[in-house]
Amino acid sequence: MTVTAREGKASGPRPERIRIENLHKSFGEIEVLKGVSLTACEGDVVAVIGGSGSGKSTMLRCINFLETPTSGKIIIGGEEIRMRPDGSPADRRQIEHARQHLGMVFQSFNLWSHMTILQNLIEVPVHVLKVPKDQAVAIAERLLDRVGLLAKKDAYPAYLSGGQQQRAAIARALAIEPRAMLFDEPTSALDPELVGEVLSVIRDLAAEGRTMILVTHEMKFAREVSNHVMYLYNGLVEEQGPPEQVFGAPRSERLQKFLKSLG
Amino acid sequence: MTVTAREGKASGPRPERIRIENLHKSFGEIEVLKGVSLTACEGDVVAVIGGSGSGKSTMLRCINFLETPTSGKIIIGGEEIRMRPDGSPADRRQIEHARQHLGMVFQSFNLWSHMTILQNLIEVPVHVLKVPKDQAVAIAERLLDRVGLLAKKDAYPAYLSGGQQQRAAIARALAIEPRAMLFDEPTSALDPELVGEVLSVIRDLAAEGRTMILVTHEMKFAREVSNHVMYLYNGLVEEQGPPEQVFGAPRSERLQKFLKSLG
Amino acid sequence: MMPLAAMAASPFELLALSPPGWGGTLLLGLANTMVIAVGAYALGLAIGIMGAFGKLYGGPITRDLLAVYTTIVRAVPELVLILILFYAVPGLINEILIGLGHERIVLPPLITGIAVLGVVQGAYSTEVLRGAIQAVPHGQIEAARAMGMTPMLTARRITLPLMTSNAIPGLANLWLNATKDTALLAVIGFSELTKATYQAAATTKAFFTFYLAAMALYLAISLLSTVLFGRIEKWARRGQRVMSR
Amino acid sequence: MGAPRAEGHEQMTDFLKPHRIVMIAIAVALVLACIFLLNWSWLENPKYQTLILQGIWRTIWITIVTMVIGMLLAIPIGLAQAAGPWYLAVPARVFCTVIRGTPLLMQLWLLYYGLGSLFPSIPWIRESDLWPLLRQAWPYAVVALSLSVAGYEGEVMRGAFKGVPHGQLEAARAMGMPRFTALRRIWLPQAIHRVLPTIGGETVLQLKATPLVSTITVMEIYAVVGRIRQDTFIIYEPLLFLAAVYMCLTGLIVLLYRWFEGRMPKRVA
Amino acid sequence: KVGVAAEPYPPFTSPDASGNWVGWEVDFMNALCAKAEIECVLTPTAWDGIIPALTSGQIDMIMSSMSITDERKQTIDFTDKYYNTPAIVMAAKGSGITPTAEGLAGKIIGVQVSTIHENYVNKYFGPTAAEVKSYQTQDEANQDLAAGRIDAVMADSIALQAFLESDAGKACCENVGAVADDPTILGAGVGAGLRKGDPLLPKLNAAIAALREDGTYATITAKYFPFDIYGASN
Ligand SMILES: Nc1ncnc2c1ncn2[C@@H]1O[C@H](COP(=O)(O)OP(=O)(O)OP(=O)(O)O)[C@@H](O)[C@H]1O
Ligand SMILES: Nc1ncnc2c1ncn2[C@@H]1O[C@H](COP(=O)(O)OP(=O)(O)OP(=O)(O)O)[C@@H](O)[C@H]1O
Ligand SMILES: [Mg+2]
Ligand SMILES: [Mg+2]
Repeated sequence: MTVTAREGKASGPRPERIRIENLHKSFGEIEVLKGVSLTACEGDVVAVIGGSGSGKSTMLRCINFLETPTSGKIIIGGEEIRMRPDGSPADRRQIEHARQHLGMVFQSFNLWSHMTILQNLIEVPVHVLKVPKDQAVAIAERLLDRVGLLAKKDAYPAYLSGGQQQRAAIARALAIEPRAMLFDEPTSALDPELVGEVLSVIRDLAAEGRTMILVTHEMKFAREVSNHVMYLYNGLVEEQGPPEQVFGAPRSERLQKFLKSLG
Repeated sequence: MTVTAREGKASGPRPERIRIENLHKSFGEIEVLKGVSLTACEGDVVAVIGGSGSGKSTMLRCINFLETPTSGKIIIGGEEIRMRPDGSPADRRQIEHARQHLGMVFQSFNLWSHMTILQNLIEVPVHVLKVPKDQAVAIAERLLDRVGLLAKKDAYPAYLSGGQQQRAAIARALAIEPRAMLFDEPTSALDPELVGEVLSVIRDLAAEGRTMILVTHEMKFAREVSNHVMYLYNGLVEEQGPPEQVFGAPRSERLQKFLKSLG
Repeated sequence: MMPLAAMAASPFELLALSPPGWGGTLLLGLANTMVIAVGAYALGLAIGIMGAFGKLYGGPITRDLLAVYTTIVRAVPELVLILILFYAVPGLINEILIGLGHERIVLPPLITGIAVLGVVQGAYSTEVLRGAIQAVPHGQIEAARAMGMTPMLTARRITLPLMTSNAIPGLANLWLNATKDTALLAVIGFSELTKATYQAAATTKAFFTFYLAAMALYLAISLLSTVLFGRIEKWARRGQRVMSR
Repeated sequence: MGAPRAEGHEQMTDFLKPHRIVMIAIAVALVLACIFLLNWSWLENPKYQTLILQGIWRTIWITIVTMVIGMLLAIPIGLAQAAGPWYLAVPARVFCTVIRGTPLLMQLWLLYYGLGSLFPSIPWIRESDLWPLLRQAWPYAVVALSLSVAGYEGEVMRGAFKGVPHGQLEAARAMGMPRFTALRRIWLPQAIHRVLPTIGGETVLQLKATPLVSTITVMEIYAVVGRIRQDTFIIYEPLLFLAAVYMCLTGLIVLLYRWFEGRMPKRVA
Repeated sequence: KVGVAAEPYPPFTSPDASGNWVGWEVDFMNALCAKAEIECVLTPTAWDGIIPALTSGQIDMIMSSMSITDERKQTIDFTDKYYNTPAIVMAAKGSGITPTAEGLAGKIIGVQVSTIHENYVNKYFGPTAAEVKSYQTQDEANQDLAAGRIDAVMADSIALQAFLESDAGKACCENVGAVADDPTILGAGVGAGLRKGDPLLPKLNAAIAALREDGTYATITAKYFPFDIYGASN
């Protein structure tokens, strides 16, 4: 395990990529996030763990404004996203621009059902980022090959197995070559072999200096891949720190209980 | 861990619940299942493991005829499901009847989006099994409480977190009090704490004599919960046996490689 | 603005409810329109539901027959169908009856009209509903089947409610068409709203008065229906997430 | 209602199954009976032949032109209702309500005899280069029929836009797609996909709405046949001929939409 | 049962606000039926369905200002004519149009569809006119003439006279005279339609002649028109 490599990168000042400050989010009556803060710099891999319903997905979705935060600040690439009082982005351009450098893999994949896998991958590069089509196809095919889906490139998403859809969703996010990525349980439908593969993809990306925030339920995976772990409980950060500390010597009782289950 | 209990149950002749014989399934040109056989008796918990796209979901879906097998036999509760030459069930009544005793939890949950969680749970008991409504509600609420969702019973599925949806799907399958259950990655969206909870639910069900076939990517979970493990590779059973043997002393090279990844 | 509306009487006199005002005639026409429209729409919806399921899940013969039905009925102008069904078919029957030494029969125009328009509506409903059913996420239907629901029950409890939100706009269009297609029944001597309007206008030459009045009546029906269909759609969309912008 | 079949992999088996052959035989017999037992002599009249050809051509181009213009209008109207700010949504809604709520015949009539008869009394219009156009009937027909399509289809598109699953758009937004691109590439195609069967039906309806333009002197096929009927008092033959013409045109439309539909995935996840 | 077209054609047939049909043709029909000793029930029928209604037996006779033409005689039988009014041309005031081929050359002419007037215009003026526009009803043609979208209309003198006496008609248009007669097109007049081979035909012809004879015809006509509408007896 390449702990040293990651530790090495963790030291020294690196430019900040994603910062959220005191983020609150309510759905109607229910307050789902109650003040969450986080800073992720270039090359950082932040693992977000926590119980079901604790607000992990919501936090991730707030970062790129798929949910409008109730209050708090979001700073991407050093630039604060300007919000209206109701939390919606004040400048559509700004948020669109920010999103183009933020890959996202959804918990429910959300592949576009009217496009084949290949079309899903080249859609944003060709039509938003204006990459020439053949170049986009070449990149897409390389990515599909890497996640073992090249044979399925012309299939429609509804005809793929769960794991295949998840891999396609990861490849789609990678295809825009984002500076930072948000993963929502990227390995939930994958077998151990593929989890290992995703792990190595994420490590490569981190080594290239990309920033990643990933929500996961697989503690082993979180431990191996991240250099920072954040444990969310009921909309609040209960504990955070380097994985060695969080997994090895958890201080919070809740976290201890959380980690203990399933032996 | 209660290895003895399960081993104890494994001995002695128990009535057979689900048997598939030499199951083949093709989608157009692609043969996804190439002859799979399996027998599961009362109280058996069969874990199906295997790489993404190896045909696990397809096998599960063939068992209750959501996919029409290309060839092979399916025997449920000792009764062979009669098929037409094209694999579709010859007697709709028969397959409907069989399905009413086969709970299924889908990989993608498939909760009915126009019904609240509670309505999802009582739908089949009330309208198919003709359980009186208040009784069905009582059962459903007990189940929801058990999976920690009672507070969300009146929410629509689209407003739930991934893990909450998955738990609701499990509860929905349990609500029909099936004799046998098919789980397709029932813990993929769950945190370790909830995985532990699902584990205990499955153990209780097995102790009550129900049969379960579950597809999972979590080897630890498979090992703890099952008394029989089946490793599928590319549409064929590569190796199977009691979990101690499959996980502890795998013979097949592929399985060894599969289990080795991610440490 | 009204070159021909050389009105001897004011619009209010013309629209008075009792003769010599034509308001009563128009309202009677409106009532006739509603009776036919409701009947034809209900019949069409019943045909449409069966037709859509037949087209999607029926055997090859069912599907082919339904294809012939929807294609022919949708292809041929309603007026032609009505003329043929109302005159040619009874003509044939009568010829046979007379040949056998029976009396001529005369079909009741109301029932015949409703039946003919209903058959036409059914073809359109079939297509609207088919599209709506196809747009229902596959997994939710599978979930129903996996739990042993019969096809009838699945249709009633899962597919129909889920497709309703997709189908409502198309069905609303059909309903409005039904109210206006009743004008076709004028051919078989039915005095509904359009016909009554035309007669009033042509007799009095106050075209604008009557056409605007009729348009207002139609608009009133339509507004009421829109409110109603809006309610239904809102209900049908329960559970769907509303998009934040 | 039969048992639902597993969808998605039904192969296109031979077109000629036994029951199809029977159906075709019946159809052929019917057509032959019509051809030989009825009176078609009027078709040989060269005067009617040219009228018929002209009429068919008018019907076709009016249908196509108004359908295209109408759909182009319907998309923004549907979108404005589904997701627009109130100052766009409300006018769109009012437009749809009025168009759908009143008979096309009366709209056409008000446009041609109402608005159209105002123009000549305004001198500068009469003087302008537009006058020769405004004097004709077909521009009014095209405008009225296009607006009608826009009204009906605007409503259909609204439903379609709303029906596209939430996650599909979120994925587009999450990748920084500008709103218009997301609309053009994701939202619109999926919306169109859901309503193709409906729009196919509405196109046929539009085809059958074209007869109304005969009331403002545009002689399309329905008017031509009506004229033949009234000239000769032959009752059913011209009607059957008309039915056949519309059936052919509808057949073309159905084929066209089937081709569109065939290019889309059948199953939505 | 006697069918009249449900489209009003005043002053021959039109409904009043309480739905009773009135007009010259209605009065004439009542007189005719009385004379022929048959029982008549007036049944309004749409013009489009009036011939099928006759042939399928839902009505037995059509009295709806229906011109007798050779083409139509092949399908139904007609009684002798019971009225025939001259055809005139109406144009905008001061347009200088004359009811001749030269006078109408290069003009747009409006006619009601499927009338003898349409046939006449097509035969005599069509080749030199700019365009012949066919309207569903005469009212619409008149309105377009008033609006200036067409240059002239040709129609039955009675229908046009009514329009010329209205405010709108007075304001815009004038009668520019009758067209040259062509008995093969204009001459046959209006008759009642019957199913082919109906035995009633001779009885009705006799009754029409008798009504002319005994002055009933003149009495009815005087109620509606200041002149005789029977036309030349041929
Ligand atoms: N309806 C379909 N049409 C065509 N191919 C299909 C269809 N459904 C599944 N497949 C293909 O069949 C293979 C097996 O799919 P299946 O869903 O059984 O895999 P799985 O073992 O469950 O994988 P995972 O762990 O990723 O869920 C895959 O390659 C998939 O692409
Ligand atoms: N659109 C919404 N409207 C109302 N409540 C919502 C909505 N989305 C999420 N919630 C609620 O907010 C809470 C947090 O949801 P979130 O999806 O962030 O959980 P999570 O931590 O990702 O859980 P999981 O691990 O199960 O995915 C849940 O209780 C959920 O029911
Ligand atoms: Mg989540
Ligand atoms: Mg699977």
